[in-house]
Amino acid sequence: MIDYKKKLATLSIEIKSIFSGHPIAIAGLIGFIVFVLTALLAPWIAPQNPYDLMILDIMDGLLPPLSKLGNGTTSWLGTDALGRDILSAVMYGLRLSLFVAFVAVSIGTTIGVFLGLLAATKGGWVESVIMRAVDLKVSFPGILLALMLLAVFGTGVDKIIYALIIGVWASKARLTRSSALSEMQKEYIDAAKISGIPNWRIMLKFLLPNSIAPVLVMVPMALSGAIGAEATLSFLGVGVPITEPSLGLLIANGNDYLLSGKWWISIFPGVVLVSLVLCINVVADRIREHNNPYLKSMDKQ
Amino acid sequence: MINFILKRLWHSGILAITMSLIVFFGMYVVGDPVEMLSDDEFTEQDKIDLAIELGLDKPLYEQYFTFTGDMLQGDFGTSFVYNRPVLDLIIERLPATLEISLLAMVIGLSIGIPLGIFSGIKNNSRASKIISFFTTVGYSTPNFWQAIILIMVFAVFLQWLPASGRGLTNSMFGVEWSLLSIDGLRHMALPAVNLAIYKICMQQRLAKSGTQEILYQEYMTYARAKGISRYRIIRRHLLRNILIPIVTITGLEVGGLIAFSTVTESIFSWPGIGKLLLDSIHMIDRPVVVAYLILITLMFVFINFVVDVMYAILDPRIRHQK
Amino acid sequence: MKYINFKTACFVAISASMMGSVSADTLRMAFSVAPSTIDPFKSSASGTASLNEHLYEALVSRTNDKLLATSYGWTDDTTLVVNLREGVKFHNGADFTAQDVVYSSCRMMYRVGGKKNMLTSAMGPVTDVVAIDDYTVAFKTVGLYPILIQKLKSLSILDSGDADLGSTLKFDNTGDCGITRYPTKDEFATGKYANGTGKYKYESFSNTGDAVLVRNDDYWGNPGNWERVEISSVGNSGARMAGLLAGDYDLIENPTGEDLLALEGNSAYSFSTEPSWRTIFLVLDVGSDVAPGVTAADGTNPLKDIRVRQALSLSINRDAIVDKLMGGNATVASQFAPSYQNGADSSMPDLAYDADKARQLLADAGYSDSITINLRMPTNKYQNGKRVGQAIAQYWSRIGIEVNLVAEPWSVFRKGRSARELGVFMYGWGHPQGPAQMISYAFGTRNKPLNLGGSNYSNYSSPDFDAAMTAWAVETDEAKAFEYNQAAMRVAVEDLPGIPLYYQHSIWAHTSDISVSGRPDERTFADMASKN
Amino acid sequence: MNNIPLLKINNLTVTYPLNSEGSDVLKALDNISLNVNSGQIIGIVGESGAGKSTIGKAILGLLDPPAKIVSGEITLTDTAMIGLSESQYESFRGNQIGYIYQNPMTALNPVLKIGEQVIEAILANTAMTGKEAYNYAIQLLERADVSFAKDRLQKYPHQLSGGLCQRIVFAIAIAAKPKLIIADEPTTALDVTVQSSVLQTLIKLSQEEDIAIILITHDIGVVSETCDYVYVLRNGKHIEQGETVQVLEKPTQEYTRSLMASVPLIEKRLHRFALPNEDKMEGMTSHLGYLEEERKENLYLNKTILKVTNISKIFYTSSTLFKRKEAFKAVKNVSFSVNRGETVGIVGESGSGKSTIGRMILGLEDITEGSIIYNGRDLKSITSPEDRLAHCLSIQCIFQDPYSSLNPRMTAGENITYGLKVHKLIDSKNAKSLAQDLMTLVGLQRHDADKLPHAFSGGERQRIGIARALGYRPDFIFCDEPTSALDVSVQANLLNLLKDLQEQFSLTLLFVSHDLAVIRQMCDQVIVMKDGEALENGSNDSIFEHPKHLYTKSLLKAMPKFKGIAKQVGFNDSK
Repeated sequence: MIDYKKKLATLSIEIKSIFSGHPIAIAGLIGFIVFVLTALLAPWIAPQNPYDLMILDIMDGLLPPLSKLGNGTTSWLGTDALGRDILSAVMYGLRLSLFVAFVAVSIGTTIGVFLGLLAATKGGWVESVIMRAVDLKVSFPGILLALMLLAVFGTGVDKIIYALIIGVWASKARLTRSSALSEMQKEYIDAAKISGIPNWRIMLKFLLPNSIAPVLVMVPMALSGAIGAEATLSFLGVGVPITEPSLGLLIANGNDYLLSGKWWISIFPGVVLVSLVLCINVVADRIREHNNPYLKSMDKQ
Repeated sequence: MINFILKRLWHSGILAITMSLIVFFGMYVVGDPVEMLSDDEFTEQDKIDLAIELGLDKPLYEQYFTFTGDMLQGDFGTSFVYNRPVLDLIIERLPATLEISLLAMVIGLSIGIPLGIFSGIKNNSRASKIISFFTTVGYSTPNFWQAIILIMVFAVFLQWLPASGRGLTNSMFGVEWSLLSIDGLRHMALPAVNLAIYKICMQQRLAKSGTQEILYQEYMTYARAKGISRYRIIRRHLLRNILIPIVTITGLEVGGLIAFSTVTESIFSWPGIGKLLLDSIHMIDRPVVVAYLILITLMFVFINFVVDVMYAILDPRIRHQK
Repeated sequence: MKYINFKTACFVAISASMMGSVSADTLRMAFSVAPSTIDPFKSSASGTASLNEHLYEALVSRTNDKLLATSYGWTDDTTLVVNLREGVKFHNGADFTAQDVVYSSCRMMYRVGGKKNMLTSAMGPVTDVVAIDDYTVAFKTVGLYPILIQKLKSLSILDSGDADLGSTLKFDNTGDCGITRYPTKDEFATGKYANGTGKYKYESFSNTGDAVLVRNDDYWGNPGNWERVEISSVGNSGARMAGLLAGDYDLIENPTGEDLLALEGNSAYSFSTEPSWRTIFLVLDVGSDVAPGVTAADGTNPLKDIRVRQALSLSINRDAIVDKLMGGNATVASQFAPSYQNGADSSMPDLAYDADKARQLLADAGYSDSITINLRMPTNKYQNGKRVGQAIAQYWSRIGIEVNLVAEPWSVFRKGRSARELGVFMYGWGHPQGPAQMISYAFGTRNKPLNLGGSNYSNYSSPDFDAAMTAWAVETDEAKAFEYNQAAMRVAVEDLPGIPLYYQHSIWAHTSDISVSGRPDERTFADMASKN
Repeated sequence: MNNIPLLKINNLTVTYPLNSEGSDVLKALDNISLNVNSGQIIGIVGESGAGKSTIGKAILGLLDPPAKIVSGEITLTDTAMIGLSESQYESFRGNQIGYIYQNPMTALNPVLKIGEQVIEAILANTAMTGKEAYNYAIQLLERADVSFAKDRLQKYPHQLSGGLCQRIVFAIAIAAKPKLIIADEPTTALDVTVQSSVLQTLIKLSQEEDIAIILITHDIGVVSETCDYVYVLRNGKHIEQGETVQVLEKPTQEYTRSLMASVPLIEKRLHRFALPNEDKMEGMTSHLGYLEEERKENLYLNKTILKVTNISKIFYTSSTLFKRKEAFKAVKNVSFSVNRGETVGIVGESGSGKSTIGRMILGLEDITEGSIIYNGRDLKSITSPEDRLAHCLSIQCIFQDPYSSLNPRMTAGENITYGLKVHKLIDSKNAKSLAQDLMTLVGLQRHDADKLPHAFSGGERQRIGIARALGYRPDFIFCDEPTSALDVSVQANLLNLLKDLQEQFSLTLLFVSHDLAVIRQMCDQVIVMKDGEALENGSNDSIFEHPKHLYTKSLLKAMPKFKGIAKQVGFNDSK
């Protein structure tokens, strides 16, 4: 318990040291937190459930912002063709986009870290196989691969998560491996080895905690990348199902109407998408900068 | 050297085979080309005939070996949809992709790198912060959203530039290029800019972090301590070193360009290989998809090789490894 | 506020004068599907067919106009005699004669590298094609084959002079015909043999789907409206529209309904619609004991119950879909083929919308709130398809059916369909050869010799329907054939093996200085457009 | 020395902010004053963190932000050097003041040819042009004792040795005949054998041109050999100054005295370093009994604990684009034996293969050829897990780099006892108190066991490493340059500790070092290695007093000497 508290305190100090004096990064962090909260609370704060076909009425379709719906409520950001309230759709879309990205990045990172550690510690053919697979993946642009996979396996939230995981794991595995390899050069690993500590313990207790930092630093970047990729795939129509639109699919829907002056259908989700990715990237940049050895060494002297 | 090339070839061979296997069998799972090519009024016999015609009646592994066997002899097969040799299709469309990719690359490099070096050197200046903010925005904006905005603003709203198609092409070396006519360039402008925005932002960020990394190297301080002028330090000591990471990344980013050109090409209806790929995926035109991916794999292998060579040319430490 | 200004500004900008000025006698068209070849025998896909129709002509047009034929008729059960138009010249100056019809029939049967052509199967029952004299040709069939003249609408006539005919030209089923050399595929691709009798002549074509054509001044009838026709292919509808607005094209195919709203307030552009032969309908698996993706509390296939099918139909407000989602560019369907198509029963009553009654019917059938349906549909295939799918899902939800809408790429969808994994799906189908053709494939009990039921994914089987269709299949008298056809249609609408939704309209958007009269077969032909 | 000093520093204070607001600062230099007369060589001595390098950078305006001069004056002849613009500084740098970095390999730009780097400095700081500058560059290199000067101009830095590169840096420094050269640890990064000759070159050049030198170094030996006047700094503060002999022989300050006592001598082997106020360890608890008891059983089983016979090690480098796979023989046919309770030293420069031998003994590297017999058993024959474990526990290692030898994510205590817990040699309950005892044993506080490694200094970390090794009750400890990363005073303490522990637990030590003086102080028997070969093997005295091999002689000759100091400080006893 005490330990937990202490860790929390260290974490808050760390966060403070990362962000203090960087107003843009702070704004990004706040923005990101607001987006996450909105996404989490969407079922309670959204004016309607845009996935519930029962309450959608095509008679409410294509209303501009601030219109009154058939049931007497106001649609602040207008509706799409099916009478879906854009504000609610954006909230739920945000929820879906974040969910997909979070899940994909955490699973992909876990897999990548595990494989990277395995490659670094096992060496030999295990390493060859893993690293060739990484090469295979890295030499191929993720978006192309995801496109192929989604074309093969069809669309759906689960499918797009798989496709994104495949986009995420390889770079993490490569990073973990190189970080673990450089960690393995260090003497504490030798110390563990000569003390007869089993390899799996060395991997989990020595290598993992020490080589994961550079991977964790990349996680926010991976997150924004995954959000962008999901949006792109959904925009191309191979992402999430049409009844549960993510931000990308909302933009795609609205794109059809853009020329007819019904700008609100795609502009709002677009603005939210760009702001979300921007917030994450600003934070990610700051974290990376903070962890940059060159800038850091200067900080410390 | 020869060993190295052989090893590279061996690796890329494995890469290409794995890729072709995944795609070949993957595409088999997706859908049935016969279904895609048959009308509703096709009889069962028609479908069987069509399958025989396309060579799809044989066991899948046999199809695979036939396909790869032919491919090794330079025959990438015939498109189910276009009924023409796949290689012809790809080669005909490759220039379109190449020209926007290259244009985007040139724009990206010529704007991104100077901006990046500038903001790396003047890291704390207001201008640098503004530049960095804009590139962060630019690279946080998904490609397709940029495309939408570009079309809305420049094609529809201002009517300055066409939003789709390739425009007038002129022939050079027996290949049609849009680059060679004003009309063609006008058509290229939006898709190329669409691709380039990301490049600019990416290159700016890379050049910036590269610059900063090099700025903190001891030899930079030492160069100052020697009394060398600031201008010369940037021109010789900084630029020469910064080229190394930039060339590497640029080489690898060519892949990203080709990949994103699928998105850009489909939005701008640019008739390049990216669009061909998307269409072919939708139409289960397996020979085209497989051939595309194998060619792209080979291209990446080649690019990687070129990057390695460039790396050595730029970095004498690698060249002289003993 | 900013965006509202943007919108107004948008209209202003659109109203502004066009940028590029192009010769007034050139028509620039953007197709939605790229033509893949200029060999007219290879593909009936809309882009390819549209392009090739400019270059080549058949004996009779799809809208039953006489082109290279002046008259035709069955002289006995197995002989179709066609009188040909005289004084017609190919683009290369050669005269058109009966020999060209025989040659074209041969080439249709000739399989280059084993590959079939469009009519290889359809002309299977043809045993011989004989040039009786220079301007009369007879088709001999193996048995009764009344539909042959419909099939021949796809037989583009090529110049026999482009091949080496050998000593005697004699039709046979392999296309060998004694011909020593056909133009090869690659030769065709160069455009050298793009030599038809059509209103426009070949100038260039690339497989990216761009083509340039010029007027055939020696055309036998009224010459083409345009001196020069430039065809581009733009798959993305937004890009097509943007291209029109940017002045790149004069005429575009298939703008989305939404885009039309943008044009409505703008005098520089307008659009033309034409009811097409395509009916959008839902296919219901009414025959299987368990329909894939359809579940009911009792484990049976609820779609077997006519009351459930009626409820599904009654719950849908077709007027709302047509008005709200299709922007009025569709016609509410009362049957499985457009009421306005030649041969259809135009007096078929409308299908009712009555959600209460639908709920009641479900209750009567014992399926209140207990049915789950996976509604499958292809993406990017039909105008507004995804939105219509969601609207159907909305309507069915309201009568207590749980709907999962599954929209998949066309390829995945087609594969699922052919594996019969789709219990309920949305489909669009139209047949240029008349309403009977489509329902014969879609709802007939499988009958190979008569070619019925080939696409019967409803697993529907009705003796009454089959009786009417069997009679239709061998009826050479047109009026009688129509009657059989209408009888079958009435059975189908009664039994609802599917649910008709609406008839799609084809739309062309274009600049205001041309006027367009569209075609119901969804093809685009330069002469649809004329200068004001 | 009454004339106007060439360089005058008055009350210079430089700070680094410790947090982003800048409210908390580290004073890298605290009120430092210093004079340099023309032609004089002054030394600035201090251990790490003393602020020595900061002085050099402050003079040239090369302090990296956020370091900041907060007060003080720097005057070169009559120019105030603080607050100049970058272009004003440029006119002084190279021209009036030359600068020499510690590591020439990182100071020279790796992707530019030597010639360009020399010539650009000539062009920037003299009126010469083109061909003239080129010829002058050759001349400069020759003067800096660079052979084949013309060819070397065409080379890249990585193609030359460190010593040559440093000579090139000297050449650049004197190019414009500056009045002052600031040399920041100019020989530290170089191999022992070349250090003194490189330094000689620097002195020679400065004397030829009458250039004053500020020599910044941690090496008392270097100071004693070269400097006229010396300043001693500690943690940014001025400690002592004076004529070199004065300061080194009669230090007035406590710190200076202990610093002098810490310098290992090459001339004579002492029992311990006579450090003025060394802590004596006290307060052992019962758990340490465990350490002593068990080991007594198999003590003195046989005299020779380790016998190494003709071992070789071949490494293979992986191939790259411009290089094929190559075999590299790191150890060639080395034999020696170690007796129980003895300390055997292996001395050699970097790349001599000395650590590789240790790694083979530890089982971290495979043995390519030859045999290692430990405690009567051939290492190759140890295959069963139990035997391996026993072997593991019997041979331990103290590593070179204190910053990487502890798991940064475990507390000091966990680092010490983790392996013991894994092998169930101790239960979790007792682990903590054992860790605390071991901490005390190595001279740390009991409660420090709960801290993470980053809370400790380098010397403390090495102590934790020793504690970890002791926990396994080893008979034999391989010490892989255990003090090379440490400051000299810390080194002395640590070496004393090692000697004490060896006595207390009858340990056998294999001690690897590049530092002859350390070897001299620590070892009973010495092996001299070069390029993988054992050149000479003998007792401490025979090697140091009667070296046979030429290489050993050159090594000894290169060592800086300051005999007199030892006498003055008066080490009280010898073995």
